Amino acid sequence: MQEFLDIVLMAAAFDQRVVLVFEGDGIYALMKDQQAEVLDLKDNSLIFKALSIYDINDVAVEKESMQARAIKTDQLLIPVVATPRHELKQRLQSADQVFSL
Amino acid sequence: MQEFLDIVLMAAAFDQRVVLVFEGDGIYALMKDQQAEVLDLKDNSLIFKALSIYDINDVAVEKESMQARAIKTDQLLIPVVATPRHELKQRLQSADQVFSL
Amino acid sequence: MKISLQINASPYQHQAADSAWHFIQAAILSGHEVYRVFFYHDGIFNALRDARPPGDERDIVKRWSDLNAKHGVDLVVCVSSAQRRGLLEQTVAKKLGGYQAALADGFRIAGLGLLMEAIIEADRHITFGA
Amino acid sequence: MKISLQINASPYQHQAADSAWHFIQAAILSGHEVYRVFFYHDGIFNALRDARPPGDERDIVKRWSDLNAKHGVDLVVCVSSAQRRGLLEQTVAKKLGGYQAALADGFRIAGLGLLMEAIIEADRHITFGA
Amino acid sequence: MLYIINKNPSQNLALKNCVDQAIAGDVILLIESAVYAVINAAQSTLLQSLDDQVSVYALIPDLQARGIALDQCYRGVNVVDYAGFVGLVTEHQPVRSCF
Amino acid sequence: MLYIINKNPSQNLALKNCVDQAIAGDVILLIESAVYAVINAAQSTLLQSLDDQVSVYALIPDLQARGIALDQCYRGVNVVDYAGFVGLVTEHQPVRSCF
Repeated sequence: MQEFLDIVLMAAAFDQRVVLVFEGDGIYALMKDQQAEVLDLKDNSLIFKALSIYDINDVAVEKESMQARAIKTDQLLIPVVATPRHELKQRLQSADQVFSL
Repeated sequence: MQEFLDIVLMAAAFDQRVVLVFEGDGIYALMKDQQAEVLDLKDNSLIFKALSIYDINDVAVEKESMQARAIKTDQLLIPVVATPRHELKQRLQSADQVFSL
Repeated sequence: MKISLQINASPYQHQAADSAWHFIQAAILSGHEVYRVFFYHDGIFNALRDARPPGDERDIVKRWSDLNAKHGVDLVVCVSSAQRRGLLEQTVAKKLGGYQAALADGFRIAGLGLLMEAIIEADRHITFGA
Repeated sequence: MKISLQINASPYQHQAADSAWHFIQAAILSGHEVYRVFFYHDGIFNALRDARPPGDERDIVKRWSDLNAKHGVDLVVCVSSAQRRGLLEQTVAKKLGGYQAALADGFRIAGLGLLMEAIIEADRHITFGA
Repeated sequence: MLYIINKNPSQNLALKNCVDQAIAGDVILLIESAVYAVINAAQSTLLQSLDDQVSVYALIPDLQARGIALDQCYRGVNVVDYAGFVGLVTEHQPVRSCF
Repeated sequence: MLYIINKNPSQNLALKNCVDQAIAGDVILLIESAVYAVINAAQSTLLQSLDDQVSVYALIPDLQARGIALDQCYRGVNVVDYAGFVGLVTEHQPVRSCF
């Protein structure tokens, strides 16, 4: 995750237009109240909160995945737009490059 | 797979009683006609064929997994006993040590 | 109870090394003996002396070294897994002063026989993997 | 067409390095340009000079070196992935004569910027992973 | 038998295969990303299909690290810390890591 | 979009997630252990659920290395060698590796 986010930040630094999409269980990465410190793991929530500093403001979560998990956007670390699957698919379709984690 | 088989052979060398169980898609590891050489990968079928040299004669495949995949024992590299799931489970249950791959 | 462990995954990319380390801490606190930790497959990459994680992250290799220093836990790196992956080719290891210079403090190199010994001698053998 | 690749997994334990290598052979044969191969995450372990697989197995590291020698394919190892994992701490690397002595022939070390450049410059960027 | 599972059940079928095999007296311990299985809304159907005689445990620090509150857990799930993990290992034989 | 999948569908849900998302014009390429998906008896139900407009390819050398004969493949599946893999990559944009 850490090294994946490094790619995201680097892409922004190279003035690439970056869209972050969270689907399926990927959504859990954005959950509030992650206590990485109990396992002494790296706390990625700080990076997510800092995304806007890097001009990454386009963060989407898949609406169907949110519903299936009964998660509301206010339970997430950062403001996101819940977007239906078919719209997300269209956005991915138009990307030059798709990275998955 | 190669390094997993190293453990199997070493266990036999230490006079441990070794039972090899293939369940689910693990069965595919025993398929005849694997042409590892087309990808220049290590050909494990030679090791399977040599198991009896190492006094490993107890090789079981799960009957239900064979049926679900429509695979017959004569399609496999070595002679095996197709054993029902509940019997295999009992044998695993009585083992001192279970290694999964 | 005597417990031995096997680590099959590289550090950082997988949580295996973290889980095993926390498990060991708890096992020692509960009064159990950790008989051996055997590093196999990509697990051998837990032993690289020169790992330098970013300053704000846990140092997994150092954790293992400390575990050996404080509790005497036997840390064994599989020689065939290591040679295959380039951890310690002898000629280079010699330049650096032998195997021990490629491995972090507290690790030793040995064959699969020591894994078998651990499995046979310990009451439980627990695998952590990718 | 210009194609760049990214390898995210260690050799032998995963097929990623094999698949990527075969893909590259076919791409070159079809007349495409392989712009760069970027080794990231555990993929950096593809670059260890001292890997010694058993004699009857493919030598994955040597394959990469040959690819650079024969076709000039640019092989880049991510410096932050490498430092984190212990591939090339500077003090040790110096003893061995600098970075290039830790890496197999044909590899070079660089930052993520070269990954971005590859993604932007190439027509396609293909990831192979665990 | 004690099964140890570490993979997210929406990405990997290790938990499902284990649920299919488990028999009375078996114990399933969920660690690392496998703890996502306990979230009520998600995979509880998988756990519901289990025999009553098979107990399921989730590792508390892995829940906490992922921001999963204990009250989000499926009611049939027990939770343990690492000391409890060690306890499960000492109480059961054999132990099978389904990694 | 070209999806590249490398994991066995009986152990991993990458293919299923991709099948759920794929739309007309998409292509799914199965490599490495993902080629087990094409065996008729096993996972063909997953592939059957696909839109006719989504094509599925399997990499021939990965089939051969696993001992899967071409006549064991689900009829809806096309096969390619590495040159065909390269062809698919050049013909589609974007490419998504679901690893």
